[in-house]
Amino acid sequence: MSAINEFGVILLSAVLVNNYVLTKFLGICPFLGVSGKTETAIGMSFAVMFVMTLASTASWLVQEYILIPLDLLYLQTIFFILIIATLVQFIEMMIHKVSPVLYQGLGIYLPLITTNCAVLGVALLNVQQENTFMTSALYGFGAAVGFALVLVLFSGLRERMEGAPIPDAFKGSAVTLITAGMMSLAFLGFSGLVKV
Amino acid sequence: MIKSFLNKLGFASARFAGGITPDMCKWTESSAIEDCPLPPLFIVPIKQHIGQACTPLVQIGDLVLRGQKIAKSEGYLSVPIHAPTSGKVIKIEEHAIPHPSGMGLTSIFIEPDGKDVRDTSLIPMDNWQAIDPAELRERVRLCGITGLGGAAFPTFIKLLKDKRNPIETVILNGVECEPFLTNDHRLMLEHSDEIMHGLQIIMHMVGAKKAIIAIEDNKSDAVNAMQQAVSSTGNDAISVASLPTRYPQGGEKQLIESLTGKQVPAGKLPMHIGVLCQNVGTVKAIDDAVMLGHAITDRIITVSGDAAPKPANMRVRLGTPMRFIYAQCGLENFDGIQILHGGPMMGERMRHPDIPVIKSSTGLLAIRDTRMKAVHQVEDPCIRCGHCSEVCPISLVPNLLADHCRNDQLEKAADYDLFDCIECGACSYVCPSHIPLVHYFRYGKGQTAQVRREQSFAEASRLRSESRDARLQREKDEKAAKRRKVRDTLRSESVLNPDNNSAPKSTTKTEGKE
Amino acid sequence: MLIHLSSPHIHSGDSIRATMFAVILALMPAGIISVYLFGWLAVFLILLCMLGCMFTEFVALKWMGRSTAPVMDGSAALTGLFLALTLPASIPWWMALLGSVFAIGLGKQVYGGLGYNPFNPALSARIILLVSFPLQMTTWLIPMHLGVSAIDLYDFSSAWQLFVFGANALPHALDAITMASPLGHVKTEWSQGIGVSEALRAYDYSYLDAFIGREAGSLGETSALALLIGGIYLLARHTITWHIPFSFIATVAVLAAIASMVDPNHYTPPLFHILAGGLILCAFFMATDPVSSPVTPMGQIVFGIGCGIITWCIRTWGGYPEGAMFSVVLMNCAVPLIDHYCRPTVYGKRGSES
Amino acid sequence: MEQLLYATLSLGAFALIAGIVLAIASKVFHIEGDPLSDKIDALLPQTQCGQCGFPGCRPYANAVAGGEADVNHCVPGGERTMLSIADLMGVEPKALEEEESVPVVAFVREDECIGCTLCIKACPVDAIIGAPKQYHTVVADHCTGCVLCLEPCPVDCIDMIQKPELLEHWSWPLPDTERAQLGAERRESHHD
Repeated sequence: MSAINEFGVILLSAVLVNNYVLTKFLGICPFLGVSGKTETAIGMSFAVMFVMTLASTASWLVQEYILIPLDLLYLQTIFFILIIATLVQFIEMMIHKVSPVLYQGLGIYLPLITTNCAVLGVALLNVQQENTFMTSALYGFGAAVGFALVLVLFSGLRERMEGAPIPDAFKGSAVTLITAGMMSLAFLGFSGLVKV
Repeated sequence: MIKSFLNKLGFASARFAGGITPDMCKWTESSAIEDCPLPPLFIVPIKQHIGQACTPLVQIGDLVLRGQKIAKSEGYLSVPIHAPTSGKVIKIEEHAIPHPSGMGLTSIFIEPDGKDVRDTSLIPMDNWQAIDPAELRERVRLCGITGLGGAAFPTFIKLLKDKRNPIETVILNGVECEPFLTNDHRLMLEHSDEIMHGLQIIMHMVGAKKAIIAIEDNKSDAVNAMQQAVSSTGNDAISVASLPTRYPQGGEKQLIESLTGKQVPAGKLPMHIGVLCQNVGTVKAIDDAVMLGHAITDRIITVSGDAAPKPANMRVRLGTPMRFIYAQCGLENFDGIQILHGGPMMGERMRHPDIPVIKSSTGLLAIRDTRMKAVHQVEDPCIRCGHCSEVCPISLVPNLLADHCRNDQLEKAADYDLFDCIECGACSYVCPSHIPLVHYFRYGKGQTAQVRREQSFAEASRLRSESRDARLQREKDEKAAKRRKVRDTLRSESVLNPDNNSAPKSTTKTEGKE
Repeated sequence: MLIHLSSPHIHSGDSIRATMFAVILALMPAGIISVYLFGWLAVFLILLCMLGCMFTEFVALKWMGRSTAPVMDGSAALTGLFLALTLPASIPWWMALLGSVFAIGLGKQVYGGLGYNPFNPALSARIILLVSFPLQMTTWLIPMHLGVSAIDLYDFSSAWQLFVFGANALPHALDAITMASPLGHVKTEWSQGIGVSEALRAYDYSYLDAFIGREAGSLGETSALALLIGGIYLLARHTITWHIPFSFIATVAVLAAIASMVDPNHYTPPLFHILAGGLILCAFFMATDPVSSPVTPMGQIVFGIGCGIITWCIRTWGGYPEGAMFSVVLMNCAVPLIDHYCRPTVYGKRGSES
Repeated sequence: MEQLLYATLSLGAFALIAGIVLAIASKVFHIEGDPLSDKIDALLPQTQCGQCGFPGCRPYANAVAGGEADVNHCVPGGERTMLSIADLMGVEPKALEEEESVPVVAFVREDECIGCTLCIKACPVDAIIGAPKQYHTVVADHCTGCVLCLEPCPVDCIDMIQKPELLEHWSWPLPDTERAQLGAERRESHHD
C-alpha cells in the first residue's frame, strides 16, 4: 500500500504539482515550438515520453553501474547526453519510417529533443534525489506525462486562437507566452497538493 | 404554457433532436386557393428539378398545347418539362432562374394563345389497381413530377418497388413547418380526397402496408379534414398523426425520426429503412397524372410577407414570372422590398422579380428591406453560447463548424460533418451574435466541391500526362531500338571500314527533326 | 445592401447584449446580499470594478483602432461585476482596479476581444491577484450582521475611509475587523490536528447561515440562496443549461460524501463543501461563462466533472483553501480539446462510425 | 592515470554500443523512395505548365520534398495549393510569386489553323486533337490552361479564353458581413 502510495505521489507530483514546463520552466523550446497543431503535439508527446522514460532509466543504470563504481561522476553530463542523443536518433529514424508526415511536422524539434533541457533535467534530478531504479523510471515517465499534458492542452488553445483577431502587437509569440503564463498561474493552484 | 416552458428548458417535445419554434406568421391559412390568371409570357427553364438539365424538343415558332412535353429528360436523374398552357414558342434563350447565384439557364419562352387547350395524349388510368407499378412509375416520370415540398427531387425514383428494400410505411408530409407558407395546408383542406386517392396509388405502387399522414398541430382543421378523408375510404392501414409544431419537422429525415423513432443512416436513403416520404402536393400531382393523365403544369404557391398587400394562396402555372404573381397580390413597386423564393427559413433571396416560378416554388415572400437588414447586416463575435448546437436537428456543433469554414479549413469542416448539414437555418435563427452560420456552411460546401473538382481534374491530368510521357518514352525506345538495329547492320557491313562510324549520328539528327 | 443573403431570413431576436444583461440581472441578488454584509464597501468595489473594466475595454479598443461599440454590450461590465464578487471586501482599491485592468487587458483584449478569450477573464484576474497578493486576497472582513466588527460599514464616510485609505489607516488592529472563512478555518485547524466537527463548533458554523450567506467570504460568494435565485433565473431564461452547474456541484458532493464517510474527522461533509467558498458562484456563473466553457452538452458535463474533481482536491489537499476558481481556469485550458472530442453523434451516424 | 583510462574506455565502449544500436536501427527503419514527394505531387494541380521553373509537377514536388524549392512557386494552384503544401511541410506559408489568374482554356481559331501538329506535341496532357494538315481542336474539358501550346504555334491561332462559369459549379462566396470579410483579409495578409 505504501509503495503504491509513494508511486502515486511521485507521479502526481511530476505530472501536476512540479510540472516541468509550467512550474520548473524546463523544455519551453519544444513547448512553444511544436504546439501549433494538436496532431504534432501528440506525436511530440509520445516521442518525449519514450525518450524521457528510457533516458531516466538508462541514466540511472549508467550512474549506478558505471559512474559510481568507476568514480567518474565528473563525466555524468557527457554520459547522459550521449544516452539521450542515441535515443533521439533512434526515435527519429523510427518516426521517419512510421509517419513521414509527423516527421515533417515535428521538423527541427525532433532532433532538438536531444537538447530539451527537460530530458537532461529529469536524468540529473533523478540522480540528485537519489531515486531508486523504479522511482526514477516513474519520475521520468511522470515528468513526460506532465510535459505531454500541458503540450496537448496548449496546442488546443493555440489552435483555437488561430482564427482570432488578435491585436497586431500581440500576434505570434506574445499571445502564446501570455497564454502559457496564464496556464502556469492556473497550475499554481496545484501547489501544496503533494508534499515532496 | 408549461409545454413552451419545458421547450425552453431544452426538453424537446418532438422526437427529433433540436428544433425551434419561430413565429409562424401563417396569415394566409384561411384564404382559399385562387387561380392565378395566365401571364402575357411564360418563361420555362429547362431544368426545374435536382439532376441533369433537359434538352428542348421545340423550336421557335412551334405551337404547343398545355401539358405537351417541350423538353426531354437527359440521364436517369431527370424528368421532362411540359408547356404550361397552349401557345407559341417565341424564343429559346438564357434567362434568370430561381437560384441564389442570380445566374441564368436556357429557357423556353411561350406566348399563350388564351385558349389553354390541353394535350390529351396521356390517357387516364382509372384502373390503376390492375396496372403494373412499373407502368405507373413511368407515368409519374413522363408527367414530370418532382417533390413539390421545395427540394424538387424527381419523384419516380423514390417510387421504386425494390425487393431488397421493401417499403413498409408511406409517410405523407403535410407538416409545412416553414413560417408563412400555407399552400400544403390549403391543399389538404380543399383536396383531401384527391390526396387520399393519390396516397392509395402510391401504396399500391410500392406495396406499402401502412401509411401515416403527418400534420403539425397548428393545422387542426387540416388534421380533421384528412381524418375525415381517411374514414371515408375505410382503409385502416392509413392513420393521421398530429405532431407538435416545431421547425424543421417537415425535413424528411426529421419527420421520419419524429414518427418512427428511427434515423436514416448517413449516406443512405429513407427506403433503406423501409420508409417512403412524399409531400401532399406531390401526391395530388400523382393522382392527377394517373387519374386524369395530366402532366404537371401548375402548383399551389403562397404569396405573403410583411410587404405583400394582399397575401394569398394561388394556383400558379409553372413559368409564370414572379412580377406577374406579385401584381395579382397588389404589389407592383419593389423599392425597399426583398423578395424570397420559398419560406423565410430556407428560401432564397431573388435579385429581381422577373424570374419565373418552377416546380420547387413553394412560396413567394415580400419582406421589407429594414427587416432583412436587421437579420443580415450585423455579425458579432461568437460567444459560444451553444444555442446553435442545441437547436441543430442533426446534432452538429455549428459554431465550431462555421469557424472551420470561415478559415478555409475544409478537411476539418468535413470531419465536423459539414456534409450532413441540411441547411435548415435553425442555428442562424437562434444565434445571439447573428452569425450567418448557414451561409458559412454553404461557403464551405461550395469550396469543398470546388477543391474536389480540382483534385479529380488534377488526377485525370496526371494520368494523361503520365500516359503521354510513357508514350513518348516508348516511341523514343522504339526509335533507339531501330537505330541500334540500323547501326548494327551498318557496323556488321562496314566492320573493316571505320570511316562509317559517324553514320548513326546523322541518323539521330534527322530523326529528331521529324 | 448586401448581395449574397443566405437563408434563414428571420431571427429570434436574441442578442449578446440581452444575454449579458440577463446575467448581470441574475447576479443582482448576490450583489444585494453583499451590500447587506459589507455595506457601502461592497457598492464601492462593485462600481469600481465594473467601471474599471469598461474603461480598460474602451482604452484597449481605442488603442487598437477598433470600434468602441463593444464597451456598451455589457460584457465588460459583467466581467467587472464577476471580478468584484470574487474579491474580499477589504481589498485595497488599487488592487481591485489592477484586477480589472488585468481581466480586460490580459484576459480578454489580448486575445481579440469578446468571444476569443480562452480563460474566464474575471477568474484569470483573480488568480493573478491571489498569486501576487496572497495576504490581502485571503483576508476576510467580518460581515456587518455579526455585529462584532469594529467599524460601521453602513456608514458612508467610515466605509469610504476604509475603501480609500485601506485597513492599515484605521485606528483598530486589522484583527478587529477580519476573520477566517469557513474553508480556511477548517484547513488551518486540521493542520494543527483539530478535527472537522470540533473546528466547525469553534467557528460557530451553521448551515442555515451559510445558505443565506451570513458568513465570511468574498463579496458575492457567501449566499447560496441569492446565487441560486440568479442561477435558476438563468436556467429558466435558457442562458445557461443545467449541465455544468449540476455536474460540477454533484462531483464535489459525491467526492466529499465518499471521503467524509471514510474519515469524517478529516474530511468535511458534502453540504459544507457545497455551501462554502465560491463553489455555487463558480458553478452557476463562472464555469458557465459561455466563451470559456465547452459548447456541447457532453463536453459541458465533462468540464463540470473536471472542475469538481480539481476543486475538491485543491480544497482538501492543496496549499490554497479554495480551489473552485483555480479549477475553472484549469479546465478552461482543456476546453478546446473537450470540444473536439465530446461532439454529439450526428443524425444517422449512431453506431456506424467510430 | 588509471582513472583517465577508465574514463576513456568506458566512454568509448558506451559510444561504440550506441553506434552499433543506431546502425542496426538505420537498417531496420530504412526508407524506400520518398513518400513525401508523392503527397506533395497529389496536392499539385497537374497542369504540367512549368511556371514553377521545373519541367512539370512531379519534378517540382520532388524539389519541394527535398527542400530545394519553396512552397510558393505553383502559380495555377494558387493560394490554396501553397497553403496545403506549407501545411504538409510544416513551414510558414509564403506569399505567391505571381497574382492568381482566372482559370483559362486554350481555344484554336480553326479557320487560321494550318494543321502543323506542333501544338499537339507541346500539350503535356494530350488535350489537343487533330491530324497533320487538319484543323486541331482543344478538348476544353481536358485543357489545364498551361499555355505551353501558344509558343510553338507558327500562325498564332491559339487564344486563351476564360473558362465559362457553370451554374452547377457556382458556389456561395463568404458572407458580406464585415467580420467575414475581415477574416478573409486577415488570412491573406497573414502570408505576406
